[in-house]
Amino acid sequence: MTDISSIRVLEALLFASAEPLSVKEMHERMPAETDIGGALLALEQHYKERGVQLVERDGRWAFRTAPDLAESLVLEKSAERRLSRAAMETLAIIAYHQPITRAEIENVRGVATHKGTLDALMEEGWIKPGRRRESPGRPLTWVTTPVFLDAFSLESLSDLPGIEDLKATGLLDTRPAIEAIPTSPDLFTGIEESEAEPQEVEDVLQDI
Amino acid sequence: MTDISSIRVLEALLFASAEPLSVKEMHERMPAETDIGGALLALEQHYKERGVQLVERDGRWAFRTAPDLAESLVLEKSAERRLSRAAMETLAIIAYHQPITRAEIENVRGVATHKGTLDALMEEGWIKPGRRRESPGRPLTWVTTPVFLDAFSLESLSDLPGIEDLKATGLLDTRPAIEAIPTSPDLFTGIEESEAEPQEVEDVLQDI
Amino acid sequence: MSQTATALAEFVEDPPRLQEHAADALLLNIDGYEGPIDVLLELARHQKVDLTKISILQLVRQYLGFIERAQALDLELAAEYLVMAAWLAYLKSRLLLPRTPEDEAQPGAAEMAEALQFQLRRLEAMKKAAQDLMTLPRLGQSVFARGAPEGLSVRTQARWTLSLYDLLKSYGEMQQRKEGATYDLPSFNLMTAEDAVARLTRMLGRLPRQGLHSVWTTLESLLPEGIKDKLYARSTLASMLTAGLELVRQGKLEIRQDANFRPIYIRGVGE
Repeated sequence: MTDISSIRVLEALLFASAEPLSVKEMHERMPAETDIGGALLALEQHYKERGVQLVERDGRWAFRTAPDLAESLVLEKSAERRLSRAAMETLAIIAYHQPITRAEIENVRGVATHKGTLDALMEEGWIKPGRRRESPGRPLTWVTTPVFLDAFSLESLSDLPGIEDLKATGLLDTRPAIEAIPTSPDLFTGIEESEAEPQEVEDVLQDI
Repeated sequence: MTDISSIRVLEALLFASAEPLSVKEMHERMPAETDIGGALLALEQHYKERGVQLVERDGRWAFRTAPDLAESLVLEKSAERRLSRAAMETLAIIAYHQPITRAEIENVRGVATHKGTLDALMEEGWIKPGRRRESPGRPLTWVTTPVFLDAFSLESLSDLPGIEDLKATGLLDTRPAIEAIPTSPDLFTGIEESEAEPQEVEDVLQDI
Repeated sequence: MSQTATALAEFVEDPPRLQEHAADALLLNIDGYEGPIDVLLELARHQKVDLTKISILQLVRQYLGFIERAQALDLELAAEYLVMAAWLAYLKSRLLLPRTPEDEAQPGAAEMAEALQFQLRRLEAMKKAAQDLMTLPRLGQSVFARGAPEGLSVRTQARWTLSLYDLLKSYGEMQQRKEGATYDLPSFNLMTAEDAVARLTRMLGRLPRQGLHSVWTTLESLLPEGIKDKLYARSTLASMLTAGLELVRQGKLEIRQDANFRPIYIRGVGE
């Protein structure tokens, strides 16, 4: 008989069992007159559209979460991590020199690029492959994406400051030595000046 | 929103989880706008008459087989450790009086507590040390855990059998019952001394 | 309280027999009891009345009978049983004897009896609570959790953090590094010190020599003429001076400047 009570017991049994149950095992655990097949059918029907389903695998039955919900059972947690120097430099080179091939990136950095570096940047959505370069080997080029511009609040690539701007903002230390000593005239400035005013040569000589 | 899709996801989450889930944990895994409370209610209602039920344990939710099926379920029962009468009484005293110090437990029972008693209860995961009492000696108190509630199918501590009556009749008072005979030592002085041995507390804590 | 207790005691049919029976039953089982209060509670149950209506006096008599019996049988009882017996004997005397003025400061017998009764009731309540707990549907015994939970997993995804500042600084530093790596000192067209020494040595023979009527020649007049490169022109003066000083050191030349910024004169040293 497939009364509600045997359906309930079977439901509890299948829920609590550590292993999928065969019909034989269910028979052993239920009153002899139970219509296991009917109860299974009723349960299968009942759970058809639910978040949990009754499934058969190799003649054994078990409750499983619905396959379409697999993603919902995984909690995505994002951990903030700092980008490696290699990745940072690679991204910067691509940003400033795009489209640029991997070989060219390596040329600029002077070291080989790990595959993982480009992968990480691509996963983050900052770079993507561009067109192939029409040169021997047709190498792939790399370009930045709109996500990259968005991530760094840049309107367009032309908003990237030039190297001279970077120097001016003090982001870069200027070379030490001659230029760095304030109050002393620049060696090269002197030349330019003397070129502009020829008579100064005389003055200079007289100064000695 | 309590649409069928969020109910399905919640159903799958609760089925898949090895431990009861708090509403906070459910929120983490569901879209921000989900009405968890509504979905829980819908699920609880849906499973009310079934072989598996949605139950609340100390603010956490889990599916459990229906208690009325206990007799019909032929299942591998987890090895039940026979608790001594002392352990059972101690557990009851902690459950009904918590937070309670060991000295107070002994006062209720009129006898010293074996170290092994608290150990056994802690090993089951049913009790844990609570805050220290801000009284001379800053004695440790004991409280029950969410595992205890789950183990005894209790939704919350207020569901402890007869707790309302006990409160009403003042029997949950931890006051020492027997006053000392004037000029003679406290009836339980000897017991309290053995209890006060500090290393025992350390042992218990190390066993956690 | 004590009056009620005494009154109730009167109704007990055969106290000595019950007492004996209870005492021996307890003694047989003494290991099964959790101390004197537990035994008292067991004795109280023999009165078959609500604990709130228990005859404390009767209870005391029964307990003292139990202790006597144990001693008669030469049974060793834990000290706490004897302490309890002493306390109960004291309570009994207080319950039976009229209250004397010096008792005023001490707790009344009724209060002591009430306290004992409270402890018995509380212990009984907890024993019942323990039993009630054990009748609850137990997880893993009569209620079951899911046997094969899939489990909830956490997938941690790294979010790379990078500020525009980091990016620009990184690019700038790299450019700087690159410049540094390929930086060559610019080669300037200068008269070297060697050239100047050679030139001056060559000209040394034509120089006026040291002597009474000797003349000094300006260093400037010895510089190459018609130089268009200003930097080279400036370097010739510096190098020729250096060369002059070198020849002075070798004792081949004399050098003189009358004051700062005045012309520099040289002449050969005669042999």
